[in-house]
Amino acid sequence: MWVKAVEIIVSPILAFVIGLFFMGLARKITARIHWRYGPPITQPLIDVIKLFTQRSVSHGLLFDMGVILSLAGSIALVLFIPFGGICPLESSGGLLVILYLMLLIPLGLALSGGEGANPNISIGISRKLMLSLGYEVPFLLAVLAIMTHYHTISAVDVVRAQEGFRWALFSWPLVLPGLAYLMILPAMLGLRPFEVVQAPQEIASGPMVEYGGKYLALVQIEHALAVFVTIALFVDLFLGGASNPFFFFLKMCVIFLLGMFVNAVFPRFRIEQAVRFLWRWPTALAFVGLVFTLLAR
Amino acid sequence: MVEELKEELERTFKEVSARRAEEDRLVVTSGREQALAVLKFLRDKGLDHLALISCVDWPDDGELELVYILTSYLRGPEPTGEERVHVILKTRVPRDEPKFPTAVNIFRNAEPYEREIHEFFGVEFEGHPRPTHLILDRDYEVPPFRKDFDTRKYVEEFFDRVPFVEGEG
Amino acid sequence: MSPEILLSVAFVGAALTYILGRISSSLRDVFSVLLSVALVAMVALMYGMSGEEEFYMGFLGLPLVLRYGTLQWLFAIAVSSICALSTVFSLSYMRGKERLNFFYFSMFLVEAGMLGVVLSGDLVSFYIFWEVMSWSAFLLISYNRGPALAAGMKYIVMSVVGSVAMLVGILSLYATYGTLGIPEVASHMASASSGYILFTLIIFGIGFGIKSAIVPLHTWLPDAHSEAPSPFSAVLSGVLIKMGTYGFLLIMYVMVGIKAFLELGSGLYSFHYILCWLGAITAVIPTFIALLQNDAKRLLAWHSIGQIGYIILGIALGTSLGIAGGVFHILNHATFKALLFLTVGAVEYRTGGVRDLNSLGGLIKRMPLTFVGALVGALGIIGVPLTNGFVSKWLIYKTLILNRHPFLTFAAFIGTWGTLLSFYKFLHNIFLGQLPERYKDLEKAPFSMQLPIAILSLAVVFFGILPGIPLKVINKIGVSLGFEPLKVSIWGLASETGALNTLNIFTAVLVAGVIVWLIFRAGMKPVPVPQDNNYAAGSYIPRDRYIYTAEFYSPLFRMIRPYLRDVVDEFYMALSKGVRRTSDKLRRIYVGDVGYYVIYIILFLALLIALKIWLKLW
Amino acid sequence: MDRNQIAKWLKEPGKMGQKYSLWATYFCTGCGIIEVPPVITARWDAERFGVIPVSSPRQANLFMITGFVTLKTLKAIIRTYELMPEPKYTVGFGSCPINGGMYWDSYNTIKHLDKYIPIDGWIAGCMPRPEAIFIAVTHLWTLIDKGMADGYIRYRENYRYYRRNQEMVLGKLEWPPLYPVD
Repeated sequence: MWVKAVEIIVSPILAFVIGLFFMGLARKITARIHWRYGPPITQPLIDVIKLFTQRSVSHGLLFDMGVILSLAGSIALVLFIPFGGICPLESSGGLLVILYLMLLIPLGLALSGGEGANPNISIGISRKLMLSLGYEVPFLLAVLAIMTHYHTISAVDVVRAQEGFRWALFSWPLVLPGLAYLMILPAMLGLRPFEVVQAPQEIASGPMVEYGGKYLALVQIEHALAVFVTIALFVDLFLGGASNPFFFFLKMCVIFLLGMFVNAVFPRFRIEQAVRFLWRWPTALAFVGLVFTLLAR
Repeated sequence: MVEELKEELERTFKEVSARRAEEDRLVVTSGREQALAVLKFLRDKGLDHLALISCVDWPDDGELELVYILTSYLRGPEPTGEERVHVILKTRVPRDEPKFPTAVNIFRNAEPYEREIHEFFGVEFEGHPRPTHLILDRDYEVPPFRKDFDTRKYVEEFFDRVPFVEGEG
Repeated sequence: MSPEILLSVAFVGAALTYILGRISSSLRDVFSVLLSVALVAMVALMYGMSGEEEFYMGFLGLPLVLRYGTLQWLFAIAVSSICALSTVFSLSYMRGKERLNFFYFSMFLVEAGMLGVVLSGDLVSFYIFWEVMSWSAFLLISYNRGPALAAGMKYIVMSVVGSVAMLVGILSLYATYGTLGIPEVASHMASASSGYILFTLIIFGIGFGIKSAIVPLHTWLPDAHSEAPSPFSAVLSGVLIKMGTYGFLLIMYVMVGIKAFLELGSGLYSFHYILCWLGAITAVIPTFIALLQNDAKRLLAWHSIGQIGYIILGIALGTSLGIAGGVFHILNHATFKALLFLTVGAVEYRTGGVRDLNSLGGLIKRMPLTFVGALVGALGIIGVPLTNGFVSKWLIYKTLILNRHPFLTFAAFIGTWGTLLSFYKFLHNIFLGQLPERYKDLEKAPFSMQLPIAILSLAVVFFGILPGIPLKVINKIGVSLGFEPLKVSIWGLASETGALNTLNIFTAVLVAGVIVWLIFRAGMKPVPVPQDNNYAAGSYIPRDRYIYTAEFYSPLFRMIRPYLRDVVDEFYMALSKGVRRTSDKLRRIYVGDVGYYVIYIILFLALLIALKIWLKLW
Repeated sequence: MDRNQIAKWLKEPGKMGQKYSLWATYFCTGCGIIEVPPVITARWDAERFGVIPVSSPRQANLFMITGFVTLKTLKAIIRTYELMPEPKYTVGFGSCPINGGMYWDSYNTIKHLDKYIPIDGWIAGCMPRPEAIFIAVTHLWTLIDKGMADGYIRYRENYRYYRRNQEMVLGKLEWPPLYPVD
């Protein structure tokens, strides 16, 4: 029982640290690609500390509760994801709860943004929900392909079934959903080709326009956790999540760098182009993958 | 071709004097009453582009000079039509009560120029659809671009009387 | 507390409200509230009892029987509580309007009809109460004249087609088996041929399909719900369309029996698999059509069809988890859909009938409790953890995955995401955003409206956190329908294949929320700021400049609008136009001269004789 | 990260956080903005000092007023300054905000900007080069360290006088005062 309690406390903190490290790495790599020296790796941590010392503005109770709800949702989400050897709450429902809690996070931010009553926020939120509808279609097909292939809904069973280098990404029917998931990873992380939601030039950083000091800090933490969750889920489902956390972290770095290189050099899609792309190639791949897994049963 | 235009102008209008400044530039000075008639005449001759209306302040003659710069979009005036001609029409308006009929019904695009001149030189254009401010956001008792507007005095009156905050605190 | 007394109280009560209404309106209001609460109490007292009761012999020798058990009890409690809450709601909602006696009379008539349908033990009384329910619903749908008459006409035409189909089914059963009691028919059906079972299923399926608005038969619902007065549309979409699902349960599992139902047809073409696909399509297409709506009530109406898709998906699967999920979703949908319609009614009451999503906004500042109700309703219908919608949708998803139907799960999930998008638009355009100038001094909804909204929101959250209570009842229903029971704990399902334990999820989200709240309080105290102190690129937003968002998902509309034309509706409209034209031509043969009619008769007789001789038909 | 750096971090993380992550509002007030793009892109890269441009004043704590300030821009500057959250610092670029610069006798430009909003640091020059901007940033660090960058506190204390000066020049402002003016 004690091990479980320690795991429950440690894994969100670990997720937060890894998420911030990835964001710092992202800014450093983008800078280096742009021929710039770039900020120190710990810059996101400095930003969060600074944001906590700023006195921000609040537009009402829902404005605060929405941000708290979305961060609570992402912390709870981290508890359900198997990370290396430890998975704090894997006993209750596995992948279905993950898919459902992923529903909670954009809803929380959208509700709190709505109270901010700013035109940029409304445009940003409608783009965010449309983009998430866009990448949910291939994402669900990919996760369903995994579920039907391993005939389970618990992520730990999926990881256990991929022991000893029989990774899902390289076994035949699951290559296509794996590729589809890789193609929608930038959209889920909000990286450059799909950075339509917080487009600083067009809609003054979308839903984050009215967030000041600690609201922005909470949203940065939530973004860090979301980065961790999305990549950890991919590694768990398709790369057979390692037995100890260090190998797991290495696999996550590889995937994140992939997304980062695309992010540094790609211009930004319009929202229609983004959703049309998401509903064309990744969905086709995931759909064909699902059909094959059904036939191969 | 500038020559024919020059003779034709002097023939049709009596108080008009045209001078050929450079190879393709014609400077026309006309009296206040006929100015718009000359403008219309030049427009019908093919000079369909009113590039600019500007204003020059002659305090010692006690007059404001309105300068209309005309050219043509595609080609020179008929019948030859090969090279492009610039015509600069000048009229004089008295400084103390500067009134002048508007050119908007001849050239639609004259409207902003006239608003600007009204704002900076105080010339009243009768019949102007929207004589509001174009660039400035307040009124000055002496229009700013006039020579007798003493900027130094205005700055002292307006800006320097605002006290520094450190002194108060 | 036998059902006979219950039904008689309901019907007599309906008549009494009309008579009392004649005397004095306040007396009628008090009486109607008392009556509805009494009905709820009487139904509640019937918990656990089951049995049969004949109450009338003389109907051409067939006994009219009332049967009640846990399945009937669950539906009865849902019907009576929703009707009670909407009666309380309509006290202040209908104050200014005319013909109130008629409104309350038909409201109680619908409730009595529904109770009758649920409690009836044989098909004849079932049919009688079904007609009473349909017709009184028609009266209420076309209550406020104008476009409501057309909507009512469309509703009644389709429900009459459904009832006729049901009548044909009942007569065919009577012809083959001679008796119409449900248990007797069930025993006979066990030995019936699969063709005959398929025929009865389809015939009754049409009748119940129209009432519960499954995709091809759904076109009456959007007009009926948006034109009906709000308290009645809460009842209409909360419980009235559930009578269709009750009918499906009755037909599929009580009369035909599970084994026969699942074996009908083979493999991919089995009847229940097609019904599942129908449910999946009903769950997805209307949800995305709802995304395009600009009228709040039409958006909710399209979502009622979507949620019925989930229920059918749950029921038609034929597994114990599926039944539990489907029936639990019936109860949940009744609660949060009624809650949503009541909140729209409250907004409509305060803003003088404005339902257009493009011209409202910022009402959270003026009507906070109504916003809380709408928020809880929206979270419930999306199925966010900690609400009852989550538990029932969870059960449906688990059965779909464990029985290897990935594409059905995909359709269900996309339906959930569509619901999320359209309900955020619903909440954003009515409650969030800037408050327009004309609603600056809008007061709160009156107490008689806030009470039902508060009760329903509590129900949504309470059943979400403690789903064990309703799941115990549903377990009994599953057993009575012949499914094996589920291991249910107070916190959720403790079954072996990946248990859902709302305790874990609930504590995880709650503890994380408290920690985040503490971190939030640790930071500097934020400065509360009015709405117009907002970033607008260096200028100041004057009160009336930016007010509402129109066409909330316009890029998405441009992409999916051509695919979402309601082709079924156009087909029906073309059909009705064709019928009107042909009947126009037929009218010409009646020229009004008796001579012609005699000739017609003679010709017809000649035709009959010719058929007899040449073709020897009979 | 030498030892006293870590000690400073532990002693007052707030001040250190403010120093090493100055987020600048992306608001071009005058001719000086032509200097900012090279500062934030490849050639000079302000991001190594933690200075990044953010799109909304709510997220920013550094406000660079680049170049001359006309009457109309002053209204937007005051509005943006009041939207920024509390510990905020302003830096005046070039000679025009200091004392009007070459527009010293113009009827339309503001002469002494610090009569209207508090300024923590000035950079001399008629459009200072990127190196000057980085020197200013490091100076701002020392000011923050010593607690002398207290523009926002001065603005809060004598808000009455700032508001009066603004309304003397701009006439009646249509948004309510930021702090209660008795």
